[in-house]
Amino acid sequence: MKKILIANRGEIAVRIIRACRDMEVRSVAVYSDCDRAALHVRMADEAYAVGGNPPRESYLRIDRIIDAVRRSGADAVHPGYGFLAENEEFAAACRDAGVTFIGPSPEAITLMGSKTAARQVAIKAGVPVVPGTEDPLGDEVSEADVLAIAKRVGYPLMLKAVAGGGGKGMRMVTEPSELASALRAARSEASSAFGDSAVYLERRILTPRHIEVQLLADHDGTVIPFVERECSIQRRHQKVVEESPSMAVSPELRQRITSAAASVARQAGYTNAGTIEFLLDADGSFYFLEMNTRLQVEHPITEQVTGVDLVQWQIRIARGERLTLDPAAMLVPRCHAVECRIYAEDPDTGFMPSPGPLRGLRVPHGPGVRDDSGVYEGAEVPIYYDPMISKLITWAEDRPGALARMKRALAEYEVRGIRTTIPFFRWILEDEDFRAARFDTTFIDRKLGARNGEPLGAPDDEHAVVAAVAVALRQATGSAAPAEAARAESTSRWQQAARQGALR
Amino acid sequence: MKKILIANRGEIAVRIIRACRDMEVRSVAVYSDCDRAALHVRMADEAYAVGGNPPRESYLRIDRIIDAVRRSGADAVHPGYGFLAENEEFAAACRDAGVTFIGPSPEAITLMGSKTAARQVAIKAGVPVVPGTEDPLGDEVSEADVLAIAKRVGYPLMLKAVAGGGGKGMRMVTEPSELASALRAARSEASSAFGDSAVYLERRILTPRHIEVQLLADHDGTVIPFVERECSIQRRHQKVVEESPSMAVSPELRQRITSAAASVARQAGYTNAGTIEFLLDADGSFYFLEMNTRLQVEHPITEQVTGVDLVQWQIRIARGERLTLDPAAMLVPRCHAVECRIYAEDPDTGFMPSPGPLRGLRVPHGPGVRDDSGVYEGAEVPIYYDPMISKLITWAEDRPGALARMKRALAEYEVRGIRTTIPFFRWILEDEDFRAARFDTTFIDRKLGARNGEPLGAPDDEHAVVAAVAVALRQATGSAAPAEAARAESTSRWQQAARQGALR
Amino acid sequence: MHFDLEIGGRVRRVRVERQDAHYQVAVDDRVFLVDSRAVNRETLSLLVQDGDGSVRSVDASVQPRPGSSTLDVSVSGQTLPATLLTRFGARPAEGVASGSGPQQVLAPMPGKVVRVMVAPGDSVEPRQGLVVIEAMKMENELRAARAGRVKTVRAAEGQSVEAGALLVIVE
Amino acid sequence: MHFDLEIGGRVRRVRVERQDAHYQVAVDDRVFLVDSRAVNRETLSLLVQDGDGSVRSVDASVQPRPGSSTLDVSVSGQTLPATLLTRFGARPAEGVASGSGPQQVLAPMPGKVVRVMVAPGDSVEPRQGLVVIEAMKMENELRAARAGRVKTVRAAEGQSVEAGALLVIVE
Repeated sequence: MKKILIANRGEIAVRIIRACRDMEVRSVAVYSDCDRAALHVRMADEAYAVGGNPPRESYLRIDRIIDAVRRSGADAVHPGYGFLAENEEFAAACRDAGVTFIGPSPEAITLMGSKTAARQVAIKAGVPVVPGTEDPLGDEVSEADVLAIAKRVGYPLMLKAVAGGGGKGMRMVTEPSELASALRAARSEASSAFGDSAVYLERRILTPRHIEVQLLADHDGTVIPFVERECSIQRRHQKVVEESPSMAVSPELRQRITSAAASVARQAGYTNAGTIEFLLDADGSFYFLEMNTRLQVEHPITEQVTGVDLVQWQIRIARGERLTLDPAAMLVPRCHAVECRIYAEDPDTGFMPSPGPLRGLRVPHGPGVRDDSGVYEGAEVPIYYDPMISKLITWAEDRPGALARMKRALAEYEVRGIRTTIPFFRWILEDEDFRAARFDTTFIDRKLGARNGEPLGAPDDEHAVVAAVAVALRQATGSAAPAEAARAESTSRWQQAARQGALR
Repeated sequence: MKKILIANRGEIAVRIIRACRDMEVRSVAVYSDCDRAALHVRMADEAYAVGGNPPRESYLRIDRIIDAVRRSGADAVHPGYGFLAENEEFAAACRDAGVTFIGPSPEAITLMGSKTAARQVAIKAGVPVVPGTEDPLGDEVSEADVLAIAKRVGYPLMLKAVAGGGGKGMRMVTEPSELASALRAARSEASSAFGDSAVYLERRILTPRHIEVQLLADHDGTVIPFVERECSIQRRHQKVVEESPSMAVSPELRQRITSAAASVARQAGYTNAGTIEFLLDADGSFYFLEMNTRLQVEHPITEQVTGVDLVQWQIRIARGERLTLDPAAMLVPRCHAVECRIYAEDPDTGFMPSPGPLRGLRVPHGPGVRDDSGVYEGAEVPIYYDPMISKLITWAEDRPGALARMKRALAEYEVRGIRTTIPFFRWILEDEDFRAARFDTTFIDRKLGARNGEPLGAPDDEHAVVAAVAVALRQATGSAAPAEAARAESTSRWQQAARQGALR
Repeated sequence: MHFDLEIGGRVRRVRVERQDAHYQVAVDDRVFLVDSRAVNRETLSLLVQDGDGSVRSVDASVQPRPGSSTLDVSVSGQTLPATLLTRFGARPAEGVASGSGPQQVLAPMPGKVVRVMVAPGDSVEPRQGLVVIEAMKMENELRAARAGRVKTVRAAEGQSVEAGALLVIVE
Repeated sequence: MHFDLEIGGRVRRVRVERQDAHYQVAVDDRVFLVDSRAVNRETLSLLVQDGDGSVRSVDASVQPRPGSSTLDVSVSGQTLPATLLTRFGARPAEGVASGSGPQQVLAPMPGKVVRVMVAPGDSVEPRQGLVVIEAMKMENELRAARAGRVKTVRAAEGQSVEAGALLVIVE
């Protein structure tokens, strides 16, 4: 494997390019029009345009990406996550083009990509699943029929996209009257995100934790699961903070849940990297939720607690190497790691996206800090894609140490020109329940709800006095420097509109 | 311990401020005139001016630093390395002012700070020392007397500052005719660096490796040594690349050399963090060289291979905590780590210092990379202090992985406005002997000598063609942007002079 | 120079005077001696000496919100809004009135209208959904700020809209 | 536009022409199609398409050395010098002649003279030490580039010197 094309953009493309460099393999980027000067394009050895800004015109265009594979002479393709990562046609197209798809087989993607088929695999592997429907509910199934099925599953329930992931096409429904609009929204989002509007129903476990198990599987049948990840801190079903290990998982439970994960992977004939997601109920029982047949956004925390480079192992497995890791060591965390997903969103206006030019950027450094970013100072955050600009990971000997370090790293993080979710993470880190690891998947939405739109990070009086001093200095010195022009040019109209608009 | 004053500047001050933040302790910076806007001042919670630019007027002024301690209400002082870190008067002044000095006792500093007394301690601890003089040779000892003593020690020999460290005041002497000028230079450098011109002589071990052992010692008599560091890659006796573990140290040798280090520390009644340096001869025997009674520049590689935060432990020990680390685990490397010390020096003009404004800075990130830097984009690298601007640390499962990652990280590192030693490290990383870990302390000077001043990183033809394309684009587009003004303002006169001067 | 500043929930009287290389700043009855350096185009490094001689170090940037008299003041990474008041303590007029009058619902970002949930003449409750716009792969529901009646609907499903485009007017 | 460029040990003929949003660049007989974007004040992101259709991505910056016709060209982090030649292939005059004439030894940085090792009238060998300057805590020895005789010594031990200060002239 001499040259790898990365069929993705943003931080994950950069992450994979770094893995290529770290293995002295050449890297090839693809890009849409607005991504011409994106970081992944600048960092790759080669780069090819694949079309217009909407994903359907570029990053989802299998034909154009295969064309870039041919032009570059790449002998392998890494799909990252999102876009074509869980698309079996793409994996098959790579196979047909004679290049290695760095991921599972198209068959495994098809099998586990259908959330309903995946449930069957788990049941066969002897792993408990959340009660729900076993068959997909496509557009042909009427609202009335779904209502009838929902009655059997019982309320509250979850509506989920069969092809789903990342919280898209997912809705909670607490009573029958909400079902119709939730069904429409979920189908519409699922269709636009995955090109498949089918959904299924699952009983809602009331206050579960979201626990997931990363695993690697080689072509000789070795499956190695890793220390679990705790992903209960979600906003509208999207993970925003992850950590490893989970404070809710004892070594004994770790044994059981990682064994269950490995059984599901073996049952599926799975190869390469994948993640099994579980719901952990308050009583300690756990249920198979779904499998992600790809690299996960939050993979770095596992890398930090085990010392393993998962992306390099994906590549090594894809080129036929056998897993030589010590399975026992992969279940013993070396440290505690936390990740915050930094989004270009304004937490003070209901997390509205905040695209635009990144006028200034200073990134934290030093011991126990890793920043996996897809941007640079001067880059433009486009409106067409996921608004995550960076993943900030910290680790330390224990959880309080890792959290203190995250607080420090967030204080060092400076982003000018766009709004980010950094103040939101500062607020979470001060929360007593969070610090005590007392939470479930409803935690953030409940806590945010309780704020009633109050701005985050309200300052104490001392802070306000110092801020007043800063204003005095600005008035006296006429701003920091010749910044007027820069400011005028880069504060985009929409930000202005957002702050004056009806959302406030 | 609620507030710590850091009696230092640059990257190590920033490193210690980060440790304070990570422990939720307030930090206090001190600064000389030209350091007013330095990174350590910006990052600290409080900052106090301590005088003029030359160290003797600021960072070496015990009275002013103690005054800043009083004004800030700090209850502890961290000295970093260099400046007052191994000055027993300063440690005593802190004690007298009623604040904790984060380091060993003044008595231990005095004892181990005298290189000749330290040799006696090692001998008492049963640890072999390099044959040499046991008494300091101050200014009162004439050149003729030193010549006579040198004859007894035997040539080649090393002239070293009694108060020394960091390669300053150190000269190799291969024959009697060189002794006089080497003695003058060493005494002059020692006097200006340490305020003490006394030197001593040591037999020169011909092709030794420099191996050192980090240790922590608490106030209850527990001494814990860590996996060794390999520091043989030195230019003019200054470490430039360090790694851990050493490829020349077997687990059996590690046992012996770390036990020897712990014995020396116990014999000295040592507390807090310290490092014992050894010469490892080609035949596998090792000799005590000296002890550094402070935090070491290269401490981060030990942090990476053991997962321990040494600076936090310095603080914990100073506030009376007991060492709770597992000693056995500290001798088992979890990964392989490498550090490159990035200097503001131009390797193509004989490593002339290259101070000035840092017009542009892009720092590497991602898995397995840590950058401990003391600068930021827009900062000025002053002429008055050590020219190290950053320490770049990479780690991976094994040495080839760590080196590949270092190569990648150096490629990501972008510094505009001043020259740095980054091209020099690129060149070392390509060296076959270096990659095979076949080296001793003479390696770099021999390799550089063999180049005969040839510029580093001479490009292949393909590289030159692409560079020609870049020039074409610049000519066609009229530079990248409105950069003319910025360039004119920030290219300092001395750079111009350096490049046109007699040195080329 | 002196002015009134609304910040942190209170109006404060601020006075600033140059003193050699420093500035003396009074906030109500507290007086500080400040040393300020620009470290980049937008950021000042401030050393703020208090009455007791202690000196705080903070990085600060002050950004006016376009079309408004509000300043976003960022101190040590935390941002808070401040409003400069006129000499007579009055608040200057804002670009958009927030408490009464018709609500103009504008597109907060460029995107695609995926759903229009109201028609002219509908009466709406506070926080009732009006239009859903998709941008950055997320659907964002724009809601009514107050109760009222829909006067105009300019948005159409499937339409691409620019930032600031008028979507709905609620009276 | 075309010019001759000395780079990587050879003189190359370079021709550049705009083609819509791209540039066609010929270096001797190799032709590239280049897409260029400025990513900051000094850096261009270049996508360089080769004859075979493959497209390399490089970051490039080109900095003129002050007082000289040399350009420092940095491509993917590696810097190499280039010299623009005139239309007739001649090298423009350099600010300082390097091969002959008197050597003016200048202070390469601000610092303190700690040793002066020659006196007027001394004859010196190539690379013989002349003056030692201390800066950034290191002693830096300035040496003769060629053999010659010391004409003037302006440096005095203990003296502080500015960058560019004349220290010694060797004829």
